[in-house]
Amino acid sequence: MTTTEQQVDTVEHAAATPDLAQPYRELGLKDDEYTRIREILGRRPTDAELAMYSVMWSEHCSYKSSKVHLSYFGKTTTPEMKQHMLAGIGENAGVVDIGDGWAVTFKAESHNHPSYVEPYQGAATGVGGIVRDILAMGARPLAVMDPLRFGPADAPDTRRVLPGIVAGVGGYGNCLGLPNIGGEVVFDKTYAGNPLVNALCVGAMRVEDLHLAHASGTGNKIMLFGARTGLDGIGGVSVLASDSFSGDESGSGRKKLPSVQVGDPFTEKVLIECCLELFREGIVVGIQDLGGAGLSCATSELASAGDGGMHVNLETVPLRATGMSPAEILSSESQERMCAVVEPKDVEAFLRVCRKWDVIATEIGEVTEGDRLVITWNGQTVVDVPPRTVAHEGPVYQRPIQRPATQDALIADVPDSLPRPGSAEELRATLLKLIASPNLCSRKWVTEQYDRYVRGNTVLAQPADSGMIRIDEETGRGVAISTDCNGRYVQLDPYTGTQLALAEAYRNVAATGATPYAVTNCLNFGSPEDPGVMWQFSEAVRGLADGCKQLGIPVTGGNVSFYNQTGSVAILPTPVVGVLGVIDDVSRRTPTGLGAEDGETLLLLGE
Amino acid sequence: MSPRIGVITFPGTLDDVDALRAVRYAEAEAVPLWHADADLRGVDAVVVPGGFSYGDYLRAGAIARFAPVMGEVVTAAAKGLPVLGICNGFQILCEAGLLPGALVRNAGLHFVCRDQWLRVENNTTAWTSRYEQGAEILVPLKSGEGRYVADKSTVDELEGEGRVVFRYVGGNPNGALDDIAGITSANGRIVGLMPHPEHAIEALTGPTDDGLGLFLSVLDSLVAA
Amino acid sequence: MARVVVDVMPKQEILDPQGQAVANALPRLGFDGIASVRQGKHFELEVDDNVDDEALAKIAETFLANPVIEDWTVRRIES
Amino acid sequence: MARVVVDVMPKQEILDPQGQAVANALPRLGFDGIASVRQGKHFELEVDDNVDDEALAKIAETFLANPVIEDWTVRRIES
Ligand SMILES: Nc1ncnc2c1ncn2[C@@H]1O[C@H](COP(=O)(O)OP(=O)(O)O)[C@@H](O)[C@H]1O
Repeated sequence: MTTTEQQVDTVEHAAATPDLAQPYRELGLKDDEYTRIREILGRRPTDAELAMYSVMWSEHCSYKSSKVHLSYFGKTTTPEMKQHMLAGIGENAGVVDIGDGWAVTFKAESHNHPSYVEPYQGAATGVGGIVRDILAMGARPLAVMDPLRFGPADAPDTRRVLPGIVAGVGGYGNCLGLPNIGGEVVFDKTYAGNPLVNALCVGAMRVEDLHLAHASGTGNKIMLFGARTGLDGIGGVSVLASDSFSGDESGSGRKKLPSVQVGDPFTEKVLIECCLELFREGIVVGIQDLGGAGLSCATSELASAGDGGMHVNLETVPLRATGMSPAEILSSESQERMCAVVEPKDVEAFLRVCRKWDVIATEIGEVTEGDRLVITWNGQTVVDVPPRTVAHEGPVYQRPIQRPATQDALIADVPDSLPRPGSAEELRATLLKLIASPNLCSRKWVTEQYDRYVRGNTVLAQPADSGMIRIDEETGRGVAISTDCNGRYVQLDPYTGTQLALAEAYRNVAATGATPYAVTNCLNFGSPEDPGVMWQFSEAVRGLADGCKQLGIPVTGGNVSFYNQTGSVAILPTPVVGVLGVIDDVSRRTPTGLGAEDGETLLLLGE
Repeated sequence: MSPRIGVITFPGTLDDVDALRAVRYAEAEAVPLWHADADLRGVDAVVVPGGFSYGDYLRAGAIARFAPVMGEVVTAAAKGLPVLGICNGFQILCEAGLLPGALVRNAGLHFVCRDQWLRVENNTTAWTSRYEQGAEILVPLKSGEGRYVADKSTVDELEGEGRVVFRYVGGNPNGALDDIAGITSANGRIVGLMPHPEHAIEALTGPTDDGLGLFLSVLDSLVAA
Repeated sequence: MARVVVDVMPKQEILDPQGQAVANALPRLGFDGIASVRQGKHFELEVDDNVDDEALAKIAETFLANPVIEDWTVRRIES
Repeated sequence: MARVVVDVMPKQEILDPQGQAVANALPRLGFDGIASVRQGKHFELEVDDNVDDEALAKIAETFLANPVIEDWTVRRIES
């Protein structure tokens, strides 16, 4: 059965039926959050509005538990640290000016939970998502990296998860034509049942081509382009259909949908080339990627960042499934889609470029006067909201923080009591055991599955302390990136441990001959509702920010992933830190490793 | 005027930028060709580069071989136009029937990216004259469907006529029959290989500059013609 | 010995980029009238006569197919 | 509209490492009695009624299968 017109929950209907019970809890909203939505709207939300608010106010999209802490990055960033920064926290990705007229943008993102549910597709779409973030800035994506964490190497679930994740990272990245220039593979028992898949992408553009997405200019068109919209990743929202229309079979049937998205790297590759041509031809005002919260996110963020309102005709969205409701269309997480704002005079040219690349493109709405985001469905209004309340003014929590009572015992448990090798034989055995251990052995099994050569600009990749790519073929200017984190150090002392992660990434970049310029992060932690985890988190953020200030380089962006736990056991706190450095001539890089030339002298620096 | 070498871009082609660069490093004029145009723009030779044309979804190269530009390549190749297929390009040439056999999933079932030693088994083709017969070169290999297969009579014919151009040495990375990494057409003008010479044109970004020889060789053959 | 065929297909609601690529290519190749294509895997197994349907169902579900994103069918072929 | 199934299998003489990997894994997973496994592709097409068998045979031979390495079958499914 399909959603017929009279079944659609319109704004009018919502105003007339204030007491209708809504499944907001099933959608993850708390009582007071739901109350606030009613206050904002002056009525109950429609199904479609409820779907939008619930996904945009989720931890993942709203940063409601982390916001108060992350603001410390801003407070500790001095004007001097910002000297190379063209865009920072709050944009899709941070951007730095690296010289010779080049701007480089980089960011990391997590795709942990989806990769546990379906390792291949979860990891693949993780790469796809971060690449679209970089693309949305107007940059050509140039390389990827993948910090990974798994349970013990011999645990049965690791055998299920690891090969799939590695194949997914490779399958997607290789097919996109992005060299993989580094990453991490770390095993620890706390990641069993909760692997971490963090993906980093770096891209470059000419400084003057930086595009920040916003919907401005009344009458400008909103174009949706890329893949069709299907029922991907809609798990939660399906309760709307079933609960409010209990007779609707398709509704209850869909409740069981797995929230798994399947990636199509070919479509994304074509989308990249299409977007870059659109930027080059100057026919877009701005582009926004469709990430976790799909159209809900793209429309509200575009409208919220612009100076007008927006009207979207939802029935124009090209669909892959039949009978999708407005709420489902708004919440769909179908991959490989982008939204653009285009001046009316450029729409024809826009469609022409999309046709050249065989990319489906549809005008779905326009920028309007006023300040409302209005979404209609076959002429009926299903959403009428102030976009900022969806995208930027979500709830903010000051979660309780408590240093765990177990912390002192953890710190007191020093390694002094562990047996030590007493003889040369034992020392030899220990060394062999060490270098054969999963956390230290060769990563070749992983890295061999990744193309590190494509595009012909990879100067350093595995095995190397940091990856390095050439940005400018004329001048040889390039960038180096390293990601690091030792979760065991962070667990012992989150403040210092995070600084150690920063210091390691910083050293790795410096050791190649590049000058560190900027920092990104991917903060993977347990549940924010656990005061001990929140303590780890706040300490880690403080440590990173203070460390950055001391080193004089800014945090330009990042990502927070909470609720990484199996049962009540949280993962090791894992604030992965990425440092980007600039080198004016990549031919002068220092490769990793000894023995490239005879007679090298080995020096130890520091204490 | 320097010779003009075309490089085809299909949707999903990835190594076109590298092939164009390799052509420039060899000091020829690099000419981008577009899959949808039935037009070779008067080039003197064509490179079909690597990547995942059309996502390689059905079979590697299966969809690309029907592109309008490929019709032109087939016609021109019949008249002796030098054609080089690298990786996905090799797969496309096989699917198009310009080279015999097929490339299938690696025996190890994984994508493999590594620096691979190759032996030059035939230095009389349009693309290998700069190499010494039997020379060993180190170039990147990166493919998931790189295992060369053909029926026995085809392989016998290739071996008998010296049409195996490159052979893997130091280990067969994908289970290819007879360690075959690259082959040529009967007239030696068309060459296809799985490894990537265009990624080995300078020591800075590749393991060696051993791959440049293919691009220099074809220039010799064009000047000689 | 019996012959068994297991067909594994992407679930209806799950994106099938492979089938889509084929479907999009067909008209360009001059083949019209194909409304949709979906692509999956086809396994042919030779099994001992004492392997029962339950075992086959289990093999299909736990190993040949990925139930998160795929449907499957098991058929015995007389031969 | 008619439903058509095309199955494409690696030729007998061509090594099928995917099928072999499945066959090798089964005993490890506790499934015995599977003598051999071969893995190929399964296509499901929805075709207009005016698409005849000849057209279908051509699609399979020239496009869905590569005759150098694969065999194929075309079946119409009543529905
Ligand atoms: N998941 C991965 N993806 C890509 N490269 C990786 C991955 N894991 C490790 N590497 C690379 O392999 C090399 C060795 O890794 P590792 O032993 O972790 O190095 P280190 O301890 O020096 O950081 C490095 O170049 C690293 O970037």
